[in-house]
Amino acid sequence: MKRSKFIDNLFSRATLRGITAIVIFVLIWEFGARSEELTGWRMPFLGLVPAPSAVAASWAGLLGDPSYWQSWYMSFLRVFGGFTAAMLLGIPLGLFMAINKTFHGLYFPTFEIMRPIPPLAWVPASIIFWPTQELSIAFVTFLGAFYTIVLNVLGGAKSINKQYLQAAQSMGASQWDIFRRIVLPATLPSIVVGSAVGMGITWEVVVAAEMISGGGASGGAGGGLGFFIWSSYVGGSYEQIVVGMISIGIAGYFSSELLRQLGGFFTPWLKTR
Amino acid sequence: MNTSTQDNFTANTGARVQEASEIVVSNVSKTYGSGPFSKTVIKDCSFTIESNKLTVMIGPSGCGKSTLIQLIAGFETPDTGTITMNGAPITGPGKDRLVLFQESALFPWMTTYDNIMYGPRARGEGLKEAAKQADFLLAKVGLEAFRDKYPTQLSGGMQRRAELARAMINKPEVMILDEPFRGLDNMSKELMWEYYASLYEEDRNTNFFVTTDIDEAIFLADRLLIMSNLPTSTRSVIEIDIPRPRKIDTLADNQRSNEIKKEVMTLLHEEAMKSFSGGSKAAADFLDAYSKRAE
Amino acid sequence: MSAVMDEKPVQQVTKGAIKIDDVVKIYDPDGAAVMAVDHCSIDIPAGEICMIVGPSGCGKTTLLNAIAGFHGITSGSIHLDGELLCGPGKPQAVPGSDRIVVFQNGALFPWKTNLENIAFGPMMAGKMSKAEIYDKARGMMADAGLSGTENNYPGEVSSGLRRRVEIVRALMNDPKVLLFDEPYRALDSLTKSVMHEALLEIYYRNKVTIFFITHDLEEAIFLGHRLIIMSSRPCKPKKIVEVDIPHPRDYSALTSTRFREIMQEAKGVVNEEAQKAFDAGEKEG
Amino acid sequence: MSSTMKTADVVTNTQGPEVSTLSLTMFRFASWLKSPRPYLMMIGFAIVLGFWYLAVEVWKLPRFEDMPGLTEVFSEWFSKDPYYGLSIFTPEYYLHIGISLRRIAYAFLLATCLGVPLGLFLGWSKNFREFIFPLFEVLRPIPILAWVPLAIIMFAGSESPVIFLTFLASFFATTLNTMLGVESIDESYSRAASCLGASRWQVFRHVVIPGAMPYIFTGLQISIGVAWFSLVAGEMVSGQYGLGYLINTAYMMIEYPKIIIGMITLGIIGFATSAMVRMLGDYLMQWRVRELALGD
Repeated sequence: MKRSKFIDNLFSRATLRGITAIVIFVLIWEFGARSEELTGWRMPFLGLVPAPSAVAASWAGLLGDPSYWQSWYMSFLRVFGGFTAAMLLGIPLGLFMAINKTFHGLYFPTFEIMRPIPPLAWVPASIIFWPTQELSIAFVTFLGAFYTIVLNVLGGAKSINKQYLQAAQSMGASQWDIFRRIVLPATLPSIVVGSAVGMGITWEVVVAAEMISGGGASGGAGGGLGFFIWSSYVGGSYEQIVVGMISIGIAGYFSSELLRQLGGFFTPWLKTR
Repeated sequence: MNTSTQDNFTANTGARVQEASEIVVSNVSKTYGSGPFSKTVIKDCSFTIESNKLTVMIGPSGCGKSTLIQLIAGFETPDTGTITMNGAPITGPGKDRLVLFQESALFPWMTTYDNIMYGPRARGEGLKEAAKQADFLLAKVGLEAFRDKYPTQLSGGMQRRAELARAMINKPEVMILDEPFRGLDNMSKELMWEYYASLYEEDRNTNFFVTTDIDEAIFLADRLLIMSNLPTSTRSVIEIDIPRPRKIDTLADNQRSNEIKKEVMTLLHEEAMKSFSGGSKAAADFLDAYSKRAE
Repeated sequence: MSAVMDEKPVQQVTKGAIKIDDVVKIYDPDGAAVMAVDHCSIDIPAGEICMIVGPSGCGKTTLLNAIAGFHGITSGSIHLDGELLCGPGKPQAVPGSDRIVVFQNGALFPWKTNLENIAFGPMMAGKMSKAEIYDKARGMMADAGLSGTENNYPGEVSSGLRRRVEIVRALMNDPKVLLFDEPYRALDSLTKSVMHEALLEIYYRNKVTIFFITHDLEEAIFLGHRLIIMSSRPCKPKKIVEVDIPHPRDYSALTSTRFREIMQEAKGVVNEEAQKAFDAGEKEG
Repeated sequence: MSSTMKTADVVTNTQGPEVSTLSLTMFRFASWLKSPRPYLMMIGFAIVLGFWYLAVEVWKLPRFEDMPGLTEVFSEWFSKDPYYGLSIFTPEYYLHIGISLRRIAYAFLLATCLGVPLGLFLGWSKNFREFIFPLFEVLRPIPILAWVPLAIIMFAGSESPVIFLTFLASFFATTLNTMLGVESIDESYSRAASCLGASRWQVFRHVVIPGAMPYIFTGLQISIGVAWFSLVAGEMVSGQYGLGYLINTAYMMIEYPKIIIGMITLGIIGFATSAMVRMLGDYLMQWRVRELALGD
């Protein structure tokens, strides 16, 4: 009890310090961005970037713009689609590799050889293969999360304490029951971790794919946040680039937070430590 | 499993009388690995786990006791030799031989109650009876208040008691315990000894208990198997004729228990020394010189 | 191997007397204060093996950490050979190689070989050349039956050997006091008894003051000249038991009549405190 | 690093009964050959490649007909006179590889040189961490690729934005893992060192650095992976030459086999670079290698 209070105290001091650092950072950025108009000397790098105040103003203007929100919606849709597909395929595949040695021996090496190819290198091949651009973006997104999820599930399932399996066996459990009541819940924490990491990668891939492919078939507002940034760049409105970046940051953060909450819900026993 | 046990079980919820169940280990050897890395863990090991007795096996740590448990439980098969239960060879794990593991193997994702109910649910047999029995056992091990808690919320001693309950609900013919009280502090340990002894004294099933603690061994055992260092075989068997029920207080003053302790300690100390020096020449010399000094 | 037959080891040692005087340690002074150590006074003569016995989490380690200088004390004072370690005007002792801790889980650096581990203290002090240090280290390793493991990493040798390496590492610095923080806690009782004999053997040849924390009464009686049984939190000496079993001891001492008598004498107090700690919700950690 | 060098000296002097690394490796290899694993692996490859061949070139399945086929890709890749002008015999192929590698090298080395010390200090000094880490956490959720336009604006030319992006990705991974590494070090190690008379700086050198080493190398493994990830994206969006650029232009010019050649090359080189990082880690952390070898 008392100790957690102690940590609370610490935490508040830490928070204060963190906020101080961020405020200083924003001030330097503001000064750097305006250095040319203020002093005539242009700060390297930062001097070329839009100032935070300008970004905030631009953002305020965008809040009422439906196409900005449409970009959010499209990106979320793609992330959700690719991620769900990766979960649906990756979890069973990882589990199956963990319990079936032959299958593992057959396909794990192939899997390992494909893995170092960065997901974005798949973009052109994917565009050729899939009938619509939307599907090809979804495919690349799926790939990004897929490897991580499979590896985490496989690792989790393989590192299950042997005693759990033996205890279940000696109580007369069937293979199916061991899978359902032991292997699955024991792997859940790794699934949660894998999906959190996978979610991060998914956002990376979606943004890049949106930029590279020019925003999908619908283009414009249907292009998602990645395309929003890219088109802002092409259109020369640099403030909007930063707005886009921050928006993606927020979106990514909320997706991970959502996953964390979900993970906590599915693994209640981990909270009791 | 046979239905007569089931009937026995439902007839009286507490003590039950078991039919004879004896495990015979004869000339068993087991080697792990191959080539330059092979390691013979058990060599030519024979002993009997007698029916309706508490047999305790003691030996230095890392001496292959756990391997013997794996073999008896049927998780692994011996390279040579045979292990039979009531005359029939052991071919795989089964709920007639239930293992309680060293570190608690309670499933962390299940509450105490679900853990206890795991066996019956996994086999899908007599769930109603089992539920009643689970409540009875919960009360018996004093964990009613912790019915819906996860294992991490229980103290070490409570976890061991929950595990005892989880094993007992399966009515095993033979209960195998692999250093179940290791890692508990002295006080909880002694409480667990008394508790476990009283459970055993109630029904006198066949129990096989593995430990590295001499006091624990003497307190619990009907028969004591003393194992040698690697490769492991049976070094000596001692019948412990201290009357039951046993209590910590009475045993502390028991002359007989102290005599046994002296005897066991002499045997084991030698084996522990061997295990400690771990084959290192320098360490063996050191111990040699040391034991000479002590004389 | 020259084994020293010494009936009265304690008298020979001239340095390493610890005087703990009225020490109080309160954690978190501005929040709800927790008293870990309550007006605790212990006098340890030079060369004594002093066993501090008490339930886990009772504050024994706090006392050890105060002597070692890992954290400060709230009031009172600790002297080593008449020299103030911490006390009025000096809230925290400075860690130094005259007081070396042997840790609960062992703290040999896994990234250094056994030899490098043992040479660590003198290397840090930088008073001797590397060659001299390594020579001395090899010699001490040979004395402790560790030759042949010089170039092994700690992770490669058995836990028994590891613990001996750690003690030799401490002795390399010619410390006045060795502070043991339940070092054998994780071992099984058989290995423990062998480790105890090995520790005594090393002690008979390098006599230092030993401040040894444990909750295992058997260990305490077997090793110690004196047991100080502590009360559960806040920690304070509750009963002092002299162990008059003559040194050198070996495992047969464990079954001697005197041993059992002392055991009976101490057990009631220890269990009572353990029960108190248990009731207070101190979980075994 | 001198302590690790010393370690290496001592290791070579090791005598005694324990098994040498070479014979251990030989034994592992021999038992691997005896197991079904290499053969299953071959069959696995054959199935995947066979499917590729059959689907595209024999059965001409729908959606596969546009894809470059197995024989088409490999005959192009190993052709002395490639139809699309790119094979292992053309200097252009190595130019792309070389430029990508150079970018990776710059970015990775820079990220390591900055990230490891920063991570060490973040882990070591609580005050420093409390100020800097939140800033880190605020910037981290922004995907590296979202930095592309900003990087192009901030850095002149086409080369430095790509290197900046690659650096940024590596930098976050390295710094974060190094910091976690320092935090993971058991307090008793630094206490033991200070007991033995080590000064604060000596503790840092002899305990903090080697203690964090396993995490640092985990970080570097991740770092090299994300470096390739963002390099490819960067090269596809901007920049001249490089494997990402190769893939993208091959797509634009409808030279499809080159796409696959680029992808496979990326896979091989990506794998090789992370293997190098792993080997370096094993070399610097002999103690871990030998501990683990004992585990089997």
